[in-house]
Amino acid sequence: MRLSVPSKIPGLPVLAIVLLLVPIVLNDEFYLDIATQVALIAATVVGLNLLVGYAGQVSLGHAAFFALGAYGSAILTGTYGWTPVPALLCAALLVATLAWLVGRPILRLKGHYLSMATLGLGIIIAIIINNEGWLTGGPDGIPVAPFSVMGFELSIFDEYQVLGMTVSGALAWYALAGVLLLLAVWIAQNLIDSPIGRALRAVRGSEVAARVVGVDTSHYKLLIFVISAVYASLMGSFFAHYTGFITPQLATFEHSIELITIVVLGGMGSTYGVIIGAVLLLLLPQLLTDFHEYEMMMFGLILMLTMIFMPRGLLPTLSGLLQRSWPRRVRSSGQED
Amino acid sequence: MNKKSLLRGLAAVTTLLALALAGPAPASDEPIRIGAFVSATGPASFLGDPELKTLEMYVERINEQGGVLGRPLHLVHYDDGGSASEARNFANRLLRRDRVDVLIGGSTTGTTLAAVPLAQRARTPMISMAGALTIVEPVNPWVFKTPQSDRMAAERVLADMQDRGITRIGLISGTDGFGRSGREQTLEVAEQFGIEVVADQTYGPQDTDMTSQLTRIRTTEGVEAVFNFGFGQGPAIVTRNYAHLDIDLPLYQSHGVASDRFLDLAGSAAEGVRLPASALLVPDALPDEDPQKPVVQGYKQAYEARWNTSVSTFGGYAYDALHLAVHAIEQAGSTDPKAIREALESIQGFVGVTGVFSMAPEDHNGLEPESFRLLEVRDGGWVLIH
Amino acid sequence: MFAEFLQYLFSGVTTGAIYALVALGFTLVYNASHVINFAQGEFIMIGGMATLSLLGMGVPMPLAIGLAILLAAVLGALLHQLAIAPARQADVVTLIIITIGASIFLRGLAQVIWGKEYHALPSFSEQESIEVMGAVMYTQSLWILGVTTLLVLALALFFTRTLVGKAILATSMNRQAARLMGVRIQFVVMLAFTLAAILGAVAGAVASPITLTSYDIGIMLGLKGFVAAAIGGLGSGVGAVVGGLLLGIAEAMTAGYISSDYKDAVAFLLILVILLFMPRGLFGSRVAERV
Amino acid sequence: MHAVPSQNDPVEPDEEKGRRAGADLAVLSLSKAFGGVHAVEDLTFHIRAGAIHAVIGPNGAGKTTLFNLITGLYQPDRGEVLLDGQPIQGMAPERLARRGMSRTFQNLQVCMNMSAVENVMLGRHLHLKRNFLAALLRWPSLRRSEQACREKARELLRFVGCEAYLEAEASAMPYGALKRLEIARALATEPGILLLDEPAAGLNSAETAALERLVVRIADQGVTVVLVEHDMKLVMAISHQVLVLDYGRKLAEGTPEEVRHNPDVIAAYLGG
Repeated sequence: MRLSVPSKIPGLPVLAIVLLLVPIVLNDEFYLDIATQVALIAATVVGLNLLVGYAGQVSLGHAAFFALGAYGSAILTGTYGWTPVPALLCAALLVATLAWLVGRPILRLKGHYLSMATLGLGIIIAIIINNEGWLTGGPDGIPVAPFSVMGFELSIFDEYQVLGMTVSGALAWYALAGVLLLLAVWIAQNLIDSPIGRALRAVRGSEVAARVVGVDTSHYKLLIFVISAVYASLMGSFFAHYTGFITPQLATFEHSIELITIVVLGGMGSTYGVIIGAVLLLLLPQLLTDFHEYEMMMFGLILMLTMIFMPRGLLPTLSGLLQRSWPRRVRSSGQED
Repeated sequence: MNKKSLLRGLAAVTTLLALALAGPAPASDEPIRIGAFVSATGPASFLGDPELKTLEMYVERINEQGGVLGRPLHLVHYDDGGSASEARNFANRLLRRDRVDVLIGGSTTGTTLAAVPLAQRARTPMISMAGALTIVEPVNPWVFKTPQSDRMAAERVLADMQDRGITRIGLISGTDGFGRSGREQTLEVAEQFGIEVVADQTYGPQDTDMTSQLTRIRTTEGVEAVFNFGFGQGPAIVTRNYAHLDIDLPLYQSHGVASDRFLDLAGSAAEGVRLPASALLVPDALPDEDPQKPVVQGYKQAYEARWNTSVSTFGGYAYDALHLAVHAIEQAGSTDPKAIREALESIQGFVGVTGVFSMAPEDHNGLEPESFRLLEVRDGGWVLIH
Repeated sequence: MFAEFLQYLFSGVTTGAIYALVALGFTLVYNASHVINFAQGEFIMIGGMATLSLLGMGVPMPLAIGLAILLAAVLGALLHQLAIAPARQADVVTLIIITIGASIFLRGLAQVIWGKEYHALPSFSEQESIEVMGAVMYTQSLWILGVTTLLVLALALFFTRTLVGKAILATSMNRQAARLMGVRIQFVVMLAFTLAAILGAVAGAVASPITLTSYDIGIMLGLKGFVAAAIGGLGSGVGAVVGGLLLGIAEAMTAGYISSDYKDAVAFLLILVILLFMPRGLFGSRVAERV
Repeated sequence: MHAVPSQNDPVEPDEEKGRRAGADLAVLSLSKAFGGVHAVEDLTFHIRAGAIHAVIGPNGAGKTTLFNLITGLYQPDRGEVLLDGQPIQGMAPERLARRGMSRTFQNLQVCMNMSAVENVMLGRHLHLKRNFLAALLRWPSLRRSEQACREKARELLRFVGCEAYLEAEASAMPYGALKRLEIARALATEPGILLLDEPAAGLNSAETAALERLVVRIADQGVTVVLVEHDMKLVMAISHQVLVLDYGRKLAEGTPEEVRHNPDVIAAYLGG
């Protein structure tokens, strides 16, 4: 499997242009609202993709980190009166510590056993959030204050004067989410292109090969586990401030599955692919509403068919079609173990 | 027909014509848009499914009868699957894209609370079908709700226990929003009824066996009765396990099981179970002077004929939400959101399935505790007691 | 005290046996294809719901169960032929997502056909409960345990005594070698999916009198079954049964002695601890990786 | 290989011993059993620094197990492995790499999700700056060191005869080239001792001849080469010493000439 988009294509500027075009083409607060959420979730899966797509370590509990970030922000700002920025940083730090502590033993597991362990971890966290109502508001959820920096409050319900123009809160939030996504992609790409990223990809390609050339693979697996958890935590915090109300459903197994599905659907190991995956999976419920009681069937069917006909994910398969002229790939028996 | 009435009729017609021509009021065929987001699938489909069926059915009926203000109703509905984030997105879509005149939903407290800020921002009246007190307390000018609060259910049960001289009870509840909230309310108000909760057990919404929890309650010293606050299939399993363990103490359920389905699922194990429920389950047992009797009988008949399945309390919430909305629109004489909101707030003595609604600026639920009837299962059927 | 313990044990063994049946389905498919079939839970749902709707049409119980199993078997084979086989070159994670898609599809289909309500199957025996040393047990629990034991024995015989069974086993051990020996891998994998679907449907039919059933019962049972299979060590039949019972008993004991709020959490914690000490589950293969 | 000094080498000095000039390896009473079957049993031998040392034997003789024991992939049941006199048995492969040990695999272990050059660059891992913040923020110093690393990797690819695949994805390369790619990756670590597991398997005669020249050139640079190989012609042509294994035990040891005429070896090969 080769990298989906040859690094020669300047992906970041293209992404920036697309992000700029969205509010111009879809000048509507409803679409902006969805686009903002897509951007935040996309940034989350860009982080998850580092772990799953590049390092090949499947986590079925990532929603828990997302939810911990969201709840950390909600509780620190709501119950303890912190301002949002220190709150989300503190939440991310806590999540990083947690991921580091659990990651050390868990990441020694391989394949499905690792999936199983992360799934268990995620479910335990979901249960705690659900049960400790005194802190988290329990299953009925908890409201979250709007995001603010140094007293300047960013609410989707307000309007702002920027350089003499009136900007709606929805547009301002979309801009913030867009910048966050660009940053998330930039950092992820930097990491992938570095020796660290090469070591990570080698963990997926052949862990033994990486080890015999001196790569301390367990160290890198832990590192990327923590990084992707921090990605999820930060985006969870922003998501909480944006939607203004969160429930333990953010932490559930179903949400974890949704995140991993986005990665696989978009294309494992393809940063821009997983962004497309996020767009598709989050828009699908909105597009399928006309099917009413057939909605669930249609969703399952689309998911199945996409994966059957595009097993490597949307972007890698499509760009693969464009590059048919390349020499035939040889699958070696060395990949099977 | 005499001259006088003919003249009066002509006058009325002229006035109407004049109004129609003069005002910028929308054309009479422009539908009134009712937006609904319910949890028709997922863990809360127990609530959302009958709600949606009721809404679909009555929008059709109302349209067959000529609509509201001479305009047809148009129902736009989405399924949030019980997810608060989806509920928020669909509420936003209803308000911004579909530009509905009234918002009905959500099915659960979580989905409702996620949508409240949007309704408030869009200044559109919203009628929730969820139980928790927090939805209407403190009052949000734009938010109303049709079910009695879970606190009322707890109070009704505890009052009956008090009457029977019970002072120590075991509590078992689901860990979903409905059960959690009910559990908290019960723990809070128990003391006022001189009742001590000595055992407090929970079960997951998808659990298949609760004998462990019930065994623990049974072995707790001095338990005189057991109260199960939960909805869905959980309470049916609790009831079956309860009979299976042969626990010889009174068992109370909450209104979360108030449907004939509970009798089917729990079977003979349900004998003797008491619960608070709206009049819907015992329409024929109501005294003839009860104003709810015809409403409840009508709804039950219509629903069961149309969908070939038994009515549940939850469908009743949707009936009330829709009819309160329609009533308010008629009172307001327009679909101006502010007027609808004010009309909703001033509704008095409106007879619904769940109870008789009398709203006030500080009460956006409008139900009295008496709207809960206490029922007991006897010989496989519901019996009204007291 | 002892009666109390026994009561928890009965409860745990009953749910555990159901988990074990589900886990066996996971194990079968995993052995033949290394895929975790997340649609396994849906076959339990189909077993229960189809039996129920056939009963409703007046079909006698044994025939209804038989037909439900047949339906599941056909769906299992179709799942493989239409969804898994065309993508067999894909990454394992991709195949897992396909099975998740299939499970959502099947659930959606069931919801359209059978509605969203919960249903109860009647108990197989007239008498519903029996008392054993101060604790009560469902007679249906005995049915579940009996059927589980029978199926485990039948599977053991199938794998050791029949040619097809041996072919599946050979495939699970070494795909290349099995192919060289003339085993038609795709046929074997399809057979594994069919057998797993049958196992699931049987589990659904015998468990429904206790668990009740509805279109979405498969989510929770499927998840627990996967967990049980993983504790046991994926691919080990004995492991699946032990894992299922262990999970069920852990849940019941936690609910009984520690906290019902955290019964699932404690069960999962237990699993994490087991995996940390035995990274390939209780009965997973200890063979060193080949390089 | 050592002509180009590596920049800012982060390998700790105390683990650096024995890397520059070929390392010597001693194996003492090494044993390993799998489920009661002795894969390697009580094996003792010594490999001189700078030599080309071949390990031969019939299939299942325990050759690959021996390699896995030496390179830390398996834990020995008993016995010692000494690298330049230091005990290394049971040490993880990534630590052995720091001590100058590298290897290739019988079943290819190439990262198919990367390009050929990247696979070799992976081999430079220990010789690169791996500052986390620099990586996150793409500092210029990091870009320069990456550029140098890429150049070095290309040079190595040319050295092993993969000049045709400088721009190729690993997944698009033929089998023979992938075998050479593994050697290039191993050389990128600048090893003192290199273990090659069946480098000629699956190669045609022209490729084998090229491989022969390559191994000799590597040894000429002072790297100790240990070789598991079935191609007797190759083994006899280039080895200084040959170790013959049978059922995990040492059957014979000596120069190619000595081994060739050893009656036990002849019996084992003809009888086996």
